[in-house]
Amino acid sequence: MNAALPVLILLSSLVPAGVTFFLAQDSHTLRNTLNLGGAVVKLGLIIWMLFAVAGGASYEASLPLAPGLVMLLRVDALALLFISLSATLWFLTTIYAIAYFGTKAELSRFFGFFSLCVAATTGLALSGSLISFFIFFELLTLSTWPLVAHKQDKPSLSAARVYLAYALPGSAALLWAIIWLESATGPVLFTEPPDLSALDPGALRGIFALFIIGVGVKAALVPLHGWLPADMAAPAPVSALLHAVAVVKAGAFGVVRVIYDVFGASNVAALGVGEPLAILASVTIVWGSVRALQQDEIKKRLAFSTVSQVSYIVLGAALASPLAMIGGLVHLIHQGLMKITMFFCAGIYDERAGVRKITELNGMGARMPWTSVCFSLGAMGMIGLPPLAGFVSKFYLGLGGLEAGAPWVLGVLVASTLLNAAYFLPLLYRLWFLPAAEDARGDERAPALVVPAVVTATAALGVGLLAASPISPLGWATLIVAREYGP
Amino acid sequence: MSLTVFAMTGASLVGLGIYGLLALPQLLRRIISFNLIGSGLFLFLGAAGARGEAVDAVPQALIITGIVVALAASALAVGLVVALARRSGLVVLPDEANPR
Amino acid sequence: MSLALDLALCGLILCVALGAVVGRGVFRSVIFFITYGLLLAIGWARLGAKDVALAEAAIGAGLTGVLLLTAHGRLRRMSVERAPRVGPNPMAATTGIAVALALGWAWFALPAPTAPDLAAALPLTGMGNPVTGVLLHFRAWDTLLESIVLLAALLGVWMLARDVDWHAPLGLRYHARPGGVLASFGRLLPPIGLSFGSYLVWAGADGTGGAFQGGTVLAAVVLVAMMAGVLPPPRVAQGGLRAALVVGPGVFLLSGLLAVALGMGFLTLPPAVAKPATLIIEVALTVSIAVTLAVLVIGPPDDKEPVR
Amino acid sequence: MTALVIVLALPLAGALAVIALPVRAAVPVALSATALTALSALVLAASVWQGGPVTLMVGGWQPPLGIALQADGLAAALIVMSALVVGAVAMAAWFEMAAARAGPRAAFGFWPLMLLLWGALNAVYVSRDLFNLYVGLELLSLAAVALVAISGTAQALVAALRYMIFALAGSLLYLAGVVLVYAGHGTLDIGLLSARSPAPGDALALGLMTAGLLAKTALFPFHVWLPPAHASAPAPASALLSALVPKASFLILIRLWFEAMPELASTAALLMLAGLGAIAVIWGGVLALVQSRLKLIVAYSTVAQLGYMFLVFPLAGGDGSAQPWAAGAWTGAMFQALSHGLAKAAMFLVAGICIAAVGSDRLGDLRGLARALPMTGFAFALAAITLMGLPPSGGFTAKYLLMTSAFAAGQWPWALVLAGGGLLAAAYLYRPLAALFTRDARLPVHPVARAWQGVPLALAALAVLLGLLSAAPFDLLQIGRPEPAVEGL
Repeated sequence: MNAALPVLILLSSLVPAGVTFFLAQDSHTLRNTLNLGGAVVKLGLIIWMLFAVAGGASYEASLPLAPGLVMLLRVDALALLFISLSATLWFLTTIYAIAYFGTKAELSRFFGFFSLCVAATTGLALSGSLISFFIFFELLTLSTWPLVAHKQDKPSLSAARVYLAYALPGSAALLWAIIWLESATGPVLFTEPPDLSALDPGALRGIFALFIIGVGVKAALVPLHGWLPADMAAPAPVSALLHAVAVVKAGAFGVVRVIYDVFGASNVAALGVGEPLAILASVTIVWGSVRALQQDEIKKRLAFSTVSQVSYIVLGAALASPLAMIGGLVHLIHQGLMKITMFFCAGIYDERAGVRKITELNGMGARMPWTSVCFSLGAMGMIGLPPLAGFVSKFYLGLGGLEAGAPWVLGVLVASTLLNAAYFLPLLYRLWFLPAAEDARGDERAPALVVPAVVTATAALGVGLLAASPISPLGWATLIVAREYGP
Repeated sequence: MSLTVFAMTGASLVGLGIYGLLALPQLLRRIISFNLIGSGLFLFLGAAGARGEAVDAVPQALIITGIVVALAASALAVGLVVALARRSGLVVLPDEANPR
Repeated sequence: MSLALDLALCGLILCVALGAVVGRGVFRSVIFFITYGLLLAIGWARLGAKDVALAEAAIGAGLTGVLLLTAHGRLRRMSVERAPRVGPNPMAATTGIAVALALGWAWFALPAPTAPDLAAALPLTGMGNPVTGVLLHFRAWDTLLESIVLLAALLGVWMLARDVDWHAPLGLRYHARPGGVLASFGRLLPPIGLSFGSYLVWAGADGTGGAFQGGTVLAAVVLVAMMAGVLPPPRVAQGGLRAALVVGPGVFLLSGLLAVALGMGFLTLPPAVAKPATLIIEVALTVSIAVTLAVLVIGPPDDKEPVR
Repeated sequence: MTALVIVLALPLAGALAVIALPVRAAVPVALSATALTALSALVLAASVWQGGPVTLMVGGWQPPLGIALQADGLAAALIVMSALVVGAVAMAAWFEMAAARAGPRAAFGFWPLMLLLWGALNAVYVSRDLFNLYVGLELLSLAAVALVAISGTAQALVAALRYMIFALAGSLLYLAGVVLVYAGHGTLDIGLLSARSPAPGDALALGLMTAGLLAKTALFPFHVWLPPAHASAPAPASALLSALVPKASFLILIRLWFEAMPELASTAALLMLAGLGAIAVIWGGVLALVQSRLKLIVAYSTVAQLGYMFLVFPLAGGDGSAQPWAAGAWTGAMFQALSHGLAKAAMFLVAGICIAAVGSDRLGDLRGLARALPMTGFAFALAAITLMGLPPSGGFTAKYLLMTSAFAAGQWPWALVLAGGGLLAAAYLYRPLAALFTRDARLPVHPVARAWQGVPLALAALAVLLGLLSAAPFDLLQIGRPEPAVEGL
């Protein structure tokens, strides 16, 4: 059983993916049942596992492919944190997507790849070795492509091409780093830090840089972020799940793994590569915000906001102090909840009111109150208003910066908060305080679209309010840091 | 000593054939050059096989096989040349192999 | 004396070969090549390799020559572009000379000759002629594949037919004048050729000859008969033709498989039945080789030469 | 042993039967011969897996008098891969080479030529005799040239002739080496040769044979014949030519450099072979990038993909053979041969379906085809993943093993070639992929049977599966591997 559970969790999205591909376009009921069923099963398995892990159980499954090439699934607290998030959001996004697409074309292909993406994210989270991390990382790259290109029109295809043009060289860098490292240390498992003494510091810095380039593409670190805004040509559910959660978080998650489980925080400090990465993350935070300010399409603004916010996680990991780490990890959850809420809402505005530009949001608060409240909660959370989720993250990051002896981080956080406010508050102002245009339309008679947004918005509020509770993401992140990286 | 003469003839035939193969554009002449290379090699092998006190029969068998194989290849090559000439009037290959 | 003779022969061979390569005109080149083949056959006889001499004369010079001559004739009747005249090619010359020198050097660097011990094993095959023994016993797999190579070449040649001609008789129509030289020759030759060819197969077991040489002679007979109009050229779809093409390799292969079925091993012929079994295989092979070579030379089904 | 005999004899017997029997019997006979041979190939692999290499002395004669055949792990793996490819090609050809579609001539010729090609491949895979390998190669080349010419266009004839010239030149160079070997040692058996007392002419012989085999394997700079030849043949024929034929001559190179004459493998020669391979990877990729026809893109990709296999020489050959990374490098190259075979055959069969659907393989005409033929589009994408070397495919396993060995051996430039080649492959395969997946179809699409569409999909899935389940093939390839002294890294 201990080997079967991680495999079952993986299969709960892999099997629906495989079957969905072969379903006829018009077998909606079967397809929806499969995908929702898979999501529910996955959630159930994860909850079971949460209790078991709390009770001290450990899970591991491996499939040797060739010498050195071992697929290893292993559950640790960090993996659980990530799969819990992705499983919950997969379930919600599936409901949302079913409503969003209705009876549009090529749905079997869409849901097939969608589930495949989730399977890849799950596998990536559960990976216990570098090489299986890479395999799922690549699977994620590949299964995302058809989703971005889903509409098959020129903008979608060019967005998909841009995505690959960033992602594939990134994976080449990642593979290069992995093989360079493993050629000296042997296969790297996350449980036992590899012995790095065989490599000289110069080589290690090179390997670290390649790792960061490899995962940094997905985490949209400046200057490797160009694909993310371009990919906004994708349908709303894709932007919601992939561009707020799965893909970018896979990158951020990779950064955490590389720093803590491959190199180890002390080696990162000794090599002096943590600080440059923190600076890069800070630049990304500020630059993403500045660019967000210049966008007049809602989704593009959200995309640049994502670029900025994901680097909070990278910043937390790079500072390598416990509190910063807690801030970064908790932001993995918090940002996911807040950003998916906002993407859900952006999709609803587009679908139900035809609103894509910021200027068209005028007066939408009255017409679409539920959506607009959720959107506003997400935005305020991003800005970091207490007691919302974003505040908790920023608070811990700030403390972590001080703890790590990098007070300049506070400056970055303040600047970012100001910029966040500058690019989100005008939206809220338009929503609630400006009159609607004459010909504005829009309604919310689509509960399957609105409910997921309400749920995530409530969750974003809840994780902030209940941050002190031990089962909150914050409590969890504290546990992870205490258990795995503590003394 | 006679064997050496035959072996050197064989080697020279190979060289001659290679020259023809590389230098002559006309396809039938290239096929002839192929046959010169082949028979030159066989002559060399035959001479080598006759060095021992008893003549080695294995090279002779190999050579007979080789001659038959060479004929098969020549027949197909000649067929291709004729078919190409009939279809496009060419008796040499066009310059670079890059069909549009 | 014999050295002088060999020197003269080899000199002649080289001159003729040179003529085939650098001589003016394709026709002359082909004629030089045929002469070359005949001289080479003499060379083989001088080396004591009578079977090879026969094969070279029949196949190397004879059939290849007919093949090239026919092709040249057809190319001349079509209005093809003439090949560009080329001057001497230093690069090609350097390569050729380098390879020739390397082979020449290798000759003098050869270690003392070693050869597999045929004498001990030959009696087990029932063959008196070691070459036949090697071809049909020790290296039977080579020989089987080789007979199939011929078939592959024939299929390739047939694939060169135009789709409209596919059901036409093989080859171009030859119109021999009734009562003309070719026609009488066509009637006269077959009986003689048939006997000679069959003799070669029979003699191959213990003396000079064998399935390939005999088959080639028979192929020549068939060719002449067809050119003379005595034998109508077959069509691809003709069952008899196709059966004749595969009977040789077929019998050979099946005998090999039969041995496996009897628990002996692939292509094994036990000494007790080696001689008769070999003879059956050889006869079948001869039929296939004769027919395959003949239709290989006359070419794919072709209704008439197009005028360009 | 019986399985080995059937694998060798049945394709040939099938070809003979197809020629002898009336036309209407051709397809059933060919398909049943294919099925039975494929089954025997699996049985053979199983017995190699269990009992080690299977050896057969033809006619009961031992070398140097007779010819020894041996199916080691590598041969068995190639035999199984070929059986899968030929099986798939036969299924596709059932639709594609039907007389109504391809004309009576091609419909007649394809089946025996396919079977002869297959018989020749199997014969080459297991032969331990240098001259027997020559005869096998000739059979292979003649059948291959005939398959190129089968489509009958002037373009195909030019391609076939150019192929013929390279193939014949290659054969003669190889033959020259064989002649020197026999003249020097009185034997042609690979096993006996490995124990020979060295002669001064050996290096020349090895050089000549290698040059000839390189021409047949289409390694840069001998690659010019390959793309037009493979692009002019009918798609099922192209699949055979591209996926299988170059592997035969490559295998002989492996036999020569790793088994018959390993002591002659000087560092300079090994580096040169790999260097040519590296150039092939890059140059083939660049040329594939500028083609506008699907079949030409796929054919140039073969030039590039074959290049990877040559990286095995400096990583596992010569002095490297005793190093711990040799097993990985050697197996990686063989994985490349296997996965490229499956994926490339799938791609050419996809091209065949495209041509059947819209009558052209120009990228512009393929636009939007994936909408009408989703399985075909998916098959191409899966095959592309293998060729790009992305996980979890056989191509990835190959690349991983080779890259790991390159680093372990301190020869990281080869890793650069592997990584760069993968990106190039992504670039040149993206263009057809994007064309297939656009929305605006340009041409009316003729319906294509789903069973036909399923064939390349199955092949491409096998190429991916080879990566997911690479442990078993990895172990199979170790059986009879030269110098299996040290295992893995």
